[in-house]
Amino acid sequence: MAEEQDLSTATDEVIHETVLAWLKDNWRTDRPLAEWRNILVDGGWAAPDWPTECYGRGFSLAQAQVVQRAFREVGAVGAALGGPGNLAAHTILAHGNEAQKRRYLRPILTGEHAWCQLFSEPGSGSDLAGLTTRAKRDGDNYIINGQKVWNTSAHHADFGILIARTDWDAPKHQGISYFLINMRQPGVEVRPLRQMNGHASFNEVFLTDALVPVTDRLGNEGDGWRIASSTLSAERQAFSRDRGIGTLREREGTIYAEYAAEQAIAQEPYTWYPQRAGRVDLALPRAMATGAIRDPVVRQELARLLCLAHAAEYAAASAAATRRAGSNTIVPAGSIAKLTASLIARQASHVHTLVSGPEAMLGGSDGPMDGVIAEILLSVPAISIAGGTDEIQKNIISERVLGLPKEPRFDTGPFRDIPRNAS
Amino acid sequence: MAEEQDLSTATDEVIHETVLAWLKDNWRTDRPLAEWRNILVDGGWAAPDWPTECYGRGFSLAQAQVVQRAFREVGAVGAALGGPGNLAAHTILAHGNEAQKRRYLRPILTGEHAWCQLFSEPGSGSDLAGLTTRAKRDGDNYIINGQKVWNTSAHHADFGILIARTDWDAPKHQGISYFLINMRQPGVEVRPLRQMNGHASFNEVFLTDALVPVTDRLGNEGDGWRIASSTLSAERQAFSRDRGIGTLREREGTIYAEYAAEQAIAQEPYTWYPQRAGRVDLALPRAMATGAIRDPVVRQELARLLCLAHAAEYAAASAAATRRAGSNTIVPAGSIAKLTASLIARQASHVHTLVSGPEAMLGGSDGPMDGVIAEILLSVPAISIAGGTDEIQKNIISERVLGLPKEPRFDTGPFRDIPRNAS
Amino acid sequence: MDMGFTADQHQFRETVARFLQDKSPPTTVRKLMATEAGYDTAVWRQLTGELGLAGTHLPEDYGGFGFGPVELGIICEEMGRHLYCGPHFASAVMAGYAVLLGATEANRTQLLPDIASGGTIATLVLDNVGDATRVGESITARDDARLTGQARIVLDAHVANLLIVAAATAEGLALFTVAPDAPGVAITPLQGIDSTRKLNTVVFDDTPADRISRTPLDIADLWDHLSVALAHEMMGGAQRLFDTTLDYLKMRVQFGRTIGSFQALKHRCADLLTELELAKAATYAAARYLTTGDGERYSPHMAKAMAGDAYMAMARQAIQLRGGIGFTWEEDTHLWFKRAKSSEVFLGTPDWHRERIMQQLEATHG
Amino acid sequence: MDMGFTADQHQFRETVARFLQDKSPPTTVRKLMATEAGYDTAVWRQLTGELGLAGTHLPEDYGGFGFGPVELGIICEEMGRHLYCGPHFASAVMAGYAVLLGATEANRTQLLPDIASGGTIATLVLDNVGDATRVGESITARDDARLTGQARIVLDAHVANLLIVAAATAEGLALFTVAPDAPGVAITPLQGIDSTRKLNTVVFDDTPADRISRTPLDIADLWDHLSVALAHEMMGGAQRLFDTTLDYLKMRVQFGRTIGSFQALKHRCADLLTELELAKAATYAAARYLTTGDGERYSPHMAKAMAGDAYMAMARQAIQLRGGIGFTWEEDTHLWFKRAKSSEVFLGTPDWHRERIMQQLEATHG
Repeated sequence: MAEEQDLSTATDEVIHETVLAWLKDNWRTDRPLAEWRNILVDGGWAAPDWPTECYGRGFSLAQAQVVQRAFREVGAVGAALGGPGNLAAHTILAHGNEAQKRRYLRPILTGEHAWCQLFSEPGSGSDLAGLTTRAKRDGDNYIINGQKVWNTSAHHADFGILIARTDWDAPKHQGISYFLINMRQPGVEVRPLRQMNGHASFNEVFLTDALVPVTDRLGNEGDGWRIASSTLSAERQAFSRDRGIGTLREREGTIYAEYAAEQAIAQEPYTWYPQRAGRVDLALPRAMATGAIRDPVVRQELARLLCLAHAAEYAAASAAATRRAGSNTIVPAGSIAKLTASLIARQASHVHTLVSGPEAMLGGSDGPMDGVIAEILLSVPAISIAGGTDEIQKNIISERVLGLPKEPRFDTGPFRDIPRNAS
Repeated sequence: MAEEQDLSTATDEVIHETVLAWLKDNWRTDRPLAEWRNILVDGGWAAPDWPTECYGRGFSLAQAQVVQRAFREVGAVGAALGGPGNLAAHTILAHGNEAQKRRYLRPILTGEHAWCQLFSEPGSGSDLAGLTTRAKRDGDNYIINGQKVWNTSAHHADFGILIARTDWDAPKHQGISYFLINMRQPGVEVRPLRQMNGHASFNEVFLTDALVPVTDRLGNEGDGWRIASSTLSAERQAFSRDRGIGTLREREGTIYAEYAAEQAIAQEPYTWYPQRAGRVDLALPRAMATGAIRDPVVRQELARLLCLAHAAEYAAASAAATRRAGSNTIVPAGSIAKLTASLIARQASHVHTLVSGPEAMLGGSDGPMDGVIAEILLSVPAISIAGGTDEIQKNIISERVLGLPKEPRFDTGPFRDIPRNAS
Repeated sequence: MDMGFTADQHQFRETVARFLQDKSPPTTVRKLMATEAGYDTAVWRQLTGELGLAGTHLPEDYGGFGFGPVELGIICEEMGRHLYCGPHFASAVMAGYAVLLGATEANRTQLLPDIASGGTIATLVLDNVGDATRVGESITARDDARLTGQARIVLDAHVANLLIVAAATAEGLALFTVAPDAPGVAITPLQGIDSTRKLNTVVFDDTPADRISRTPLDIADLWDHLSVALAHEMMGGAQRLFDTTLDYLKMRVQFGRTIGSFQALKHRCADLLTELELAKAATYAAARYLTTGDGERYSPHMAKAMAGDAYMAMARQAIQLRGGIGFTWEEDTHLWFKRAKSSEVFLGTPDWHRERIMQQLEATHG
Repeated sequence: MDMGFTADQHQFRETVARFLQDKSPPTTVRKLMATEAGYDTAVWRQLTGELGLAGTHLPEDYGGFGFGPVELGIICEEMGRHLYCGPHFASAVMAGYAVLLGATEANRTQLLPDIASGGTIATLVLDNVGDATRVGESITARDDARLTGQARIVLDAHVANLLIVAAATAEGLALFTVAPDAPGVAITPLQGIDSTRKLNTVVFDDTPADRISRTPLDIADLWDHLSVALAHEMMGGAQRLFDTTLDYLKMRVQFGRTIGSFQALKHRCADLLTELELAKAATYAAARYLTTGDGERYSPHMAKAMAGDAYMAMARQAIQLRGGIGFTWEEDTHLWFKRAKSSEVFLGTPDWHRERIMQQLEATHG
């Protein structure tokens, strides 16, 4: 890396060729995955959009995409940057001190450490800042007690990003601190949480006198909410990004086998996500295959679905164009896109029901499409809840985009005096 | 009346026969209407459910219906008890003093005095108690200044029931007083208010130093809201009652001609009300006549409409049965029925649109059914506003029926400090 | 038309409700739905024995109690509310009504008492449970004595000791009895999305059968009766979801206030109540139509169409208004959601029923 | 597919918007809608002359400016927003597109320049404005020279000096020109529910006409172009209603607070915005499809279907959220409500367009 020039001002073509040349020298499919990832990090290509002092090259997102494209062309495996690890890295980069960056970033990129997110609690869902997990300073440690929920991948995580309350007399957003917690300790118990569709993609995490060294607090005491907001913003951006399970998994070679195994674990919680979104792709083919397409009423509902789905694509393309044009117009794309996703999923579920008729009663291997339709019908209810309920999106749109007055507040003053759920 | 026995404990049969006998002696179609109404009042049959000391017989509503039935059988015209006059009488009976009852009740029954209601204001619609019409005591009079709106029949009314604010330092519901105002005075100006469907069923009433003698205040100062609530409750009951334009209007005879003329004026503001409700009766015949019934999509929408309409009838019958059974179960029939009426009208409007196709663009004599369909399309928007908006009904249902918390209040304290519309 | 319930009917509902509240709490439902049989035989014996619920709607001449669709509706409503796991709908409602409405006098006399007493668990085998007009397209009878064909979805056939089968004959649709262990019968359990109601595929291959009805069977009338009973069950479930959701909204705190204080949720509850009340009114009216003939001939279709939409809307909101917890397995809402989704398509989707309404209207006005 | 507008397009929109804001305020709309002609000739001259809006979408070879459906969409959107009263849609859009897409080269050269300049006010006479597949069922051509039949609804025919007529010939549908004062032409004004757009019935009785197109006319393509222009107009109207309603909600006080602070209304606004943004995205995409061929072939139908539903939903709520005042004549909302209702059925209801989507999908996948 030291010998190379600063590419952050280079053209896309130069970047592309540089990456290809580097891959030509370094990429081999018979390497162990861990070895390759270390070479990748040392070569500066693991996360080129990170700062130069943190394994990166200070590339723009567009430049980083050029790098990605070169990797795809060669079929080279990239850094282990998916899911919660990505959010942890993003947050540590923005808010961590030097020691924290040194300790945590590299193992994220190499895949040595798996991470999870410990934000939501049973008593605070939409109202995330109402959390009651307690972090009590005790010498060089914090002692953590409380319960977290909706923790994807927590059952195989090494570390977690955690928010907990350190001050009960401060207003609710100001008494929260942000921690990096070691999941491999006695005070941390992870239990899988089963959903109505039969999957168990999430966990509950019980924290009982779990310890976090003071050196693993991110930022100052009371900064937790501000830092968590930056994690959440990164999460929202990831929400709309493709979770594409790499086509690399089908390729031959030692490294691909290891990669496929890694991805199988990482992606396991998300196998039902396409069904949650309604599987619009199946609607027309199924209607044609079953003959339901001859029913004029089904035709109307199917057309409504396709209208919604296409319009959502157009709206996304239009929002992207506006962003590219650097317009300052408020484009409420995020929340509207999320509401639209709910509309689409619901309408898709309706169409799949009509098309299936009584077969919609059946699931598993007895159900239409080997259970895929049943999984749609039983997963769609989650789309309007996960990642901020439809109701929260409508609050955001009406208040932040349309400028309508905010809801009256009943949660000001010291947190300990605010009404909350019994725990 | 004096010579008769107390019939309020008599059987329905006895009442029925007594009425028929009295009508046999008194009812003549060649009498002038005014003369007949005076006979009717003196005979005690104008409002038999009123108290004996006020022209009535203390009958129950069921007994009064027996009397009505006898009148219908004979084809006899009843008292002039329709619309605002009825509401005024109801309120005066409940809250008036002896002098007020003596002065105002009889001319209502005989039809000598026409009344209107002066409650709503441009600045206070859903929030009726936010009214800002001012009543200022000046010796033996109150001086009234302000503007009222939605005043059906105000243009030919002799008197009005009026609520106005007498105390601006009291909380908003407590500073209101209730008045009986003479509409035939210089300070009262009535202007017709045209609606989007072309009709002008309502008026605006401008009150500029209009006078009300202190003796025409109903109840005490500050009692206005409580008294108005009793008027409104009577209005809600009337809302669901049949506005049937008497079949008597088609009959021959002097008195019927006079009655028809009276009714033509009284009913004129209401000619579009059936269209406002969507004219469900026309949906199937029109679909069959136009051939639209062959369209499977129209069939679905039409079936939805008929389901709603029939279910509403069943629900009303069931609510009536529950009332008859004297059950104490909370039956939220009123507000639910009103919401349902909106659903029905909207769906009817949708069906009429589909059935008419491009012809829905046309109105007046060029439009389908000589303009009736256009009048439906342009009147239906009123059904979910008039008599308490859908939103107000949903507040009532959720708070009073379902026991959900009330909206946070921003209108407590002295009225003069509450934010309100610029006037 | 008097739409109220009598004091006796209210009291009957109380009795049924108390029994089910005791015998069918969610913990029991969860236990039973995980079993193969899917029901508790002891509870079934009490329910049919002491309470006589399998025979409530059957005439006294056939061992029943001589009540009708209104009282059966009350039972189904309470069973839907408590998600009772057992063969009542299959045996008492589906098979019971089929025999009552379709079988000859002799067969009624022979078959109904055991169905009414609960001693026999019967089920009705229809080769189409989505479209009444297509029943008989698969299962056909040869020589009025041997059945061949498949019924894809049959309730509780795995525990039935008597199959009532609708099959096509040369003269039209007819009813047959088949013993579950007769030659050529294959009963295969299916995975349903709603595991509180067990489903099976039933296949006949030249299976000996006895015809018990004249032909043609009035399938429309039978379907009407089944639809109305199912609509009641659905309304019970929808009411349960509404009640528990309302409780949740009054209890759950976010942003320092109960979430039931948010106007958007309050108004949604008002909308849900309105839709529920309308669907219930249509359902009760349909039961009365079946009892007295008063009201709209197509009221059974209105009932099932409105119940289907209202139950699904309620189920969807019951989850949505609970947020993430509503989507978990350990919360009970999904049990009713799955019954709602299943019932939406069983015995005809709302769209199918609406189309039938129009056909009946045209037949009347045509 | 790039869905953004260019800087030039933004500026063009600004120009059109400023002009219409000045020339077509509600007071002017109300004045003009009460007149027989229904428009201001001076404004029409400026609009077509200085601004050249009638020729924006027509090729330069025919006296136009050589822009396309996107720029025409901008014009229509602004006209819908300001409820411009005048023959632009009849002449520039309907007749202009008909000649451009349907006429022979010679006829285009002869007819389009005057339409582009606004010197000729033309209109398109279709004997069915609800179903493209039924055009030509009434008006037929004899010997390619004489027309007989009726068009029930024709825009602005009362002020047109050129009628472009679609009529059935032995070889299929064709376009003809007819002079409004030709023998056998009867033009009768109609009362529309939307008096800002004047309607007429046009009857031909053996009327002399000149054929200007080859046969058969591609009516589907023409209808696509008209639908997309109309969808833009509708989106402009819907946006206007949304903007003014939002203003009202922020200003109106009840119960001591602005009614826009009530969550039920806030969430409704979020829903309306979502529906509006989706319909607009579909509309813009359809204009791009017509321009470049990129995107879904059925996108014009998606645009008109979604615009129809979104405009009506918006119009209904624009009244509802204003309460009683929204229902009065003196408030302006009803002017747009009536345009919304009229546009919902003009050139095909949403249902009709959805059915067309399915037909095109089947043709592709069949």
